[in-house]
Amino acid sequence: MLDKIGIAKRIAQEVQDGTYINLGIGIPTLVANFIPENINVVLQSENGLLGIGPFPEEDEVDADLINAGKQTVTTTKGSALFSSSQSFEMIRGGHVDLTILGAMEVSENGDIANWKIPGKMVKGMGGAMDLVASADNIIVAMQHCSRSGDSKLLSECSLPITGLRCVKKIVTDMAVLDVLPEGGFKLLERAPGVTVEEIKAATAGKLIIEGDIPEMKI
Amino acid sequence: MLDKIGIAKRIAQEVQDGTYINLGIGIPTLVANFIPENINVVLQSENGLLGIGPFPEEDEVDADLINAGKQTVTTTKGSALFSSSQSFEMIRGGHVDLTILGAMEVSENGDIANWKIPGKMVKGMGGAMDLVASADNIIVAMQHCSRSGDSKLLSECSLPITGLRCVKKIVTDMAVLDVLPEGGFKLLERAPGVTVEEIKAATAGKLIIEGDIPEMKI
Amino acid sequence: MINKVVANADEAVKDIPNNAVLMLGGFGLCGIPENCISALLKTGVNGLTCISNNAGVDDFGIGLMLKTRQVKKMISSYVGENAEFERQLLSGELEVDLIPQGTLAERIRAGGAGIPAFYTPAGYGTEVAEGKETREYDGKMYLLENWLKADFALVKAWKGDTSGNLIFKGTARNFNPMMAAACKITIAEVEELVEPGELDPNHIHTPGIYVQRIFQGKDYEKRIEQRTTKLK
Amino acid sequence: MINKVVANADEAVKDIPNNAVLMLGGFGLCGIPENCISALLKTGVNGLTCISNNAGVDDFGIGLMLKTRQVKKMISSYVGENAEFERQLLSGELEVDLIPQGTLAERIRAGGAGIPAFYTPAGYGTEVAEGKETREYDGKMYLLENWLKADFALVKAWKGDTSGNLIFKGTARNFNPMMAAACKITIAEVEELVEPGELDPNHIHTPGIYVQRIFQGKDYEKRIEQRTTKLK
Repeated sequence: MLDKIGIAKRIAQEVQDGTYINLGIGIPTLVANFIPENINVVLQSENGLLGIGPFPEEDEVDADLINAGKQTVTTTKGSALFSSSQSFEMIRGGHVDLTILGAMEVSENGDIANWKIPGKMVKGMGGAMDLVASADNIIVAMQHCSRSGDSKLLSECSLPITGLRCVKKIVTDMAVLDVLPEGGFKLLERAPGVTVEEIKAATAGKLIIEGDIPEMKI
Repeated sequence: MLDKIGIAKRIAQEVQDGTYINLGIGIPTLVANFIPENINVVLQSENGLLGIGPFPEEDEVDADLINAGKQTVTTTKGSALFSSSQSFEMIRGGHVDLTILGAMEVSENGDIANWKIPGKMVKGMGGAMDLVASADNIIVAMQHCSRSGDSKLLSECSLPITGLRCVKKIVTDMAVLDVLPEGGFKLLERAPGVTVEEIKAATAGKLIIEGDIPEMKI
Repeated sequence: MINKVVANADEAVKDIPNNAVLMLGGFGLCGIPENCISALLKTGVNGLTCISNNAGVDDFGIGLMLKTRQVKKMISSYVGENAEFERQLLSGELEVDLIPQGTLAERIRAGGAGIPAFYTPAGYGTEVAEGKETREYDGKMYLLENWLKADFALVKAWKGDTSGNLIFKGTARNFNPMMAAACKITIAEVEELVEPGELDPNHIHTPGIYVQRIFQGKDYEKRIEQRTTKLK
Repeated sequence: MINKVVANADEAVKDIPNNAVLMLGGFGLCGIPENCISALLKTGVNGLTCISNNAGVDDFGIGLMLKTRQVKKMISSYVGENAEFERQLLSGELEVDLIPQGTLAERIRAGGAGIPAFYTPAGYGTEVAEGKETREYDGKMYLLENWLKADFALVKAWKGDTSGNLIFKGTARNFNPMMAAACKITIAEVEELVEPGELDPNHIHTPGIYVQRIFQGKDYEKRIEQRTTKLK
């Protein structure tokens, strides 16, 4: 089983050179720390920044420079600042190559639910619906099962949907899986120490297993 | 009868303090020269400038700074530059208080035709359709009659329309007229030396004359 | 140039009436009109509809106006930082419209740009799409969304000139420029108010045509929600 | 940062194929991609559809490509400066779509922004509206217009950095930023190419994400159509 750092490290391997990436709050934000030095990417922040740099030194903190998680950040060389409408022009227009975000549930046809639990507090969808409706390549970072042990990879989402048929790949604490265009979670890799049987037991939606499933290399 | 300068001078009297104005090519551009010193206005250029200044000195000419008529211009203090889409956001959003433009024909319900003569060369409408569809206050500057002597103030436009029911006021070489919301050209002023009878004869559309019609003060 | 200067925040907001619809700039607490919010707390105006990406925190930003019950309705994209907000929402004291962030930004932009409606993919197939027209373009489904406009915009800029031109700083720009364009009366508070000609026309983010009142703000706290620094 | 630099205009445009759809920045001759146009004259590519506010003059700008018969179709708002254009149009050699300037700008902006269609008032009741859906909002009539996208954008900026960030100068900005966003491959030519970090992030007009290739242009003529100076 991977911890959050492990999931972030594994997702970092998916990142391709020369791409623009939007990282969601939580595990996705951690991915930035594990992108290899020889891979050049630019991180987009939905609140109006292209080229997110590392967190600032104590004496560099600027209240006017935050990321989508409201954390203080810095800018990289060659960054650009813009308004929220321009930021979502960029997102909606398909200019961001890869979106990495968390989820509460993913269905076997790629639907994602990550914004609302009816009856509990509703915080709002923020930019999530725009991101999932717009990106061509979406990777979900999440735990395979909820805290109560229920699978989060389902045949259909039970929670209110954020977007339809949009998730392409899922990296969990147990496995890496592709969501196939025709439906179904195709198992690609196992987390260290996790068996295919355990993944089967933890996946409620249609799981597709072909041949030998290798263990992740982190 | 007024010459072009006279028409421009008379229109300049319509300009109110603290307003933003878009001036079309031709006579409207001349209006800028006759706005009184104590009237503060800002001129908008559809190609991306708010705050058009006077024409440049010989040594100030900048190929990167032109107006909508492609003439070299300067900027005033407090000007702002922007893209064409931002310029038409401004125009379409109704932020420009007054639009002054030329016309080939105006109908008694305020339709305007000024972009195309079928069978002759078609140059395109440029920004005219956006301007007339968007502005709340449109003043037309034109000759009362065409070169062949035909009235340009008609019951219906014969040329292809640029916009419907949009012209509020017309200043010609012969007269100042309001276009009434219920239809009709209401005669407000006569040009120096022009009689009401002459204006009647030169106006093909419905002309409304109430009481004594004063002569323009230029 | 046209002079738009008013003395201070109190002067700028004094005619905002009960039940007005306001837009307030900011993302989280970044780029919010702190001075105008303080002034509204003093006028005691109520029944407000506030359009703002977030609703502040319990003791700062719009959260302060929630505490004083001046807000009847919030139109936002994310409101998760505020316990008083949650209490009022669950008790039915506060109405809330939640809108995808990009749709909110674009609807406001459309309001200023004279575009009454546009198609966007965000929210298709979700409860956001309920009751909305949908249409397919190039094999993808889109929703028809309408413009958003309001009576007053309260925006915060870094620098401004007396004719209303504004320059924002960093990510404090966010919703401020679109809101400035989408309201009948736009009130801009700036950290530094200068004379026309001092700002480079090529660097203006919001041209003065969109601003009706401007004043030099004071005592900016610029509170940080998630102060995060480099790990040692 | 990602390096987008190509050696020169020839390198930048060499894969533009016959019958490609291009967008070319500029208003009149102001802010046009002079170097790229020269390079296209050399490649001899033909059957092009050119989306550009104007069509140049007889011996400069897109007018040069009309002379060599490389253009099959123009999509523009105003084309009145060009006798060769008129000849080809009247003889049926050239197709032309004329679009209101604000609608052209907004359709291109929509292409880059993922908005497949929007309502605009421009052209309602005119021949521009023929065959288009109309709808009333707040008592005013609007047309539904679709986005415009293209294969290649050729844009001209003042300064740019190697990662593709652009700053325009004066009114040479015009259509360039929207076109940069609306095309699969955007080629930017700049008067001054600098390293990332040399341009202030707060002054960038076109973020690098929209630019796929950039090069330092040369020998800019910047011809003036109406050289107008103060009356003595």
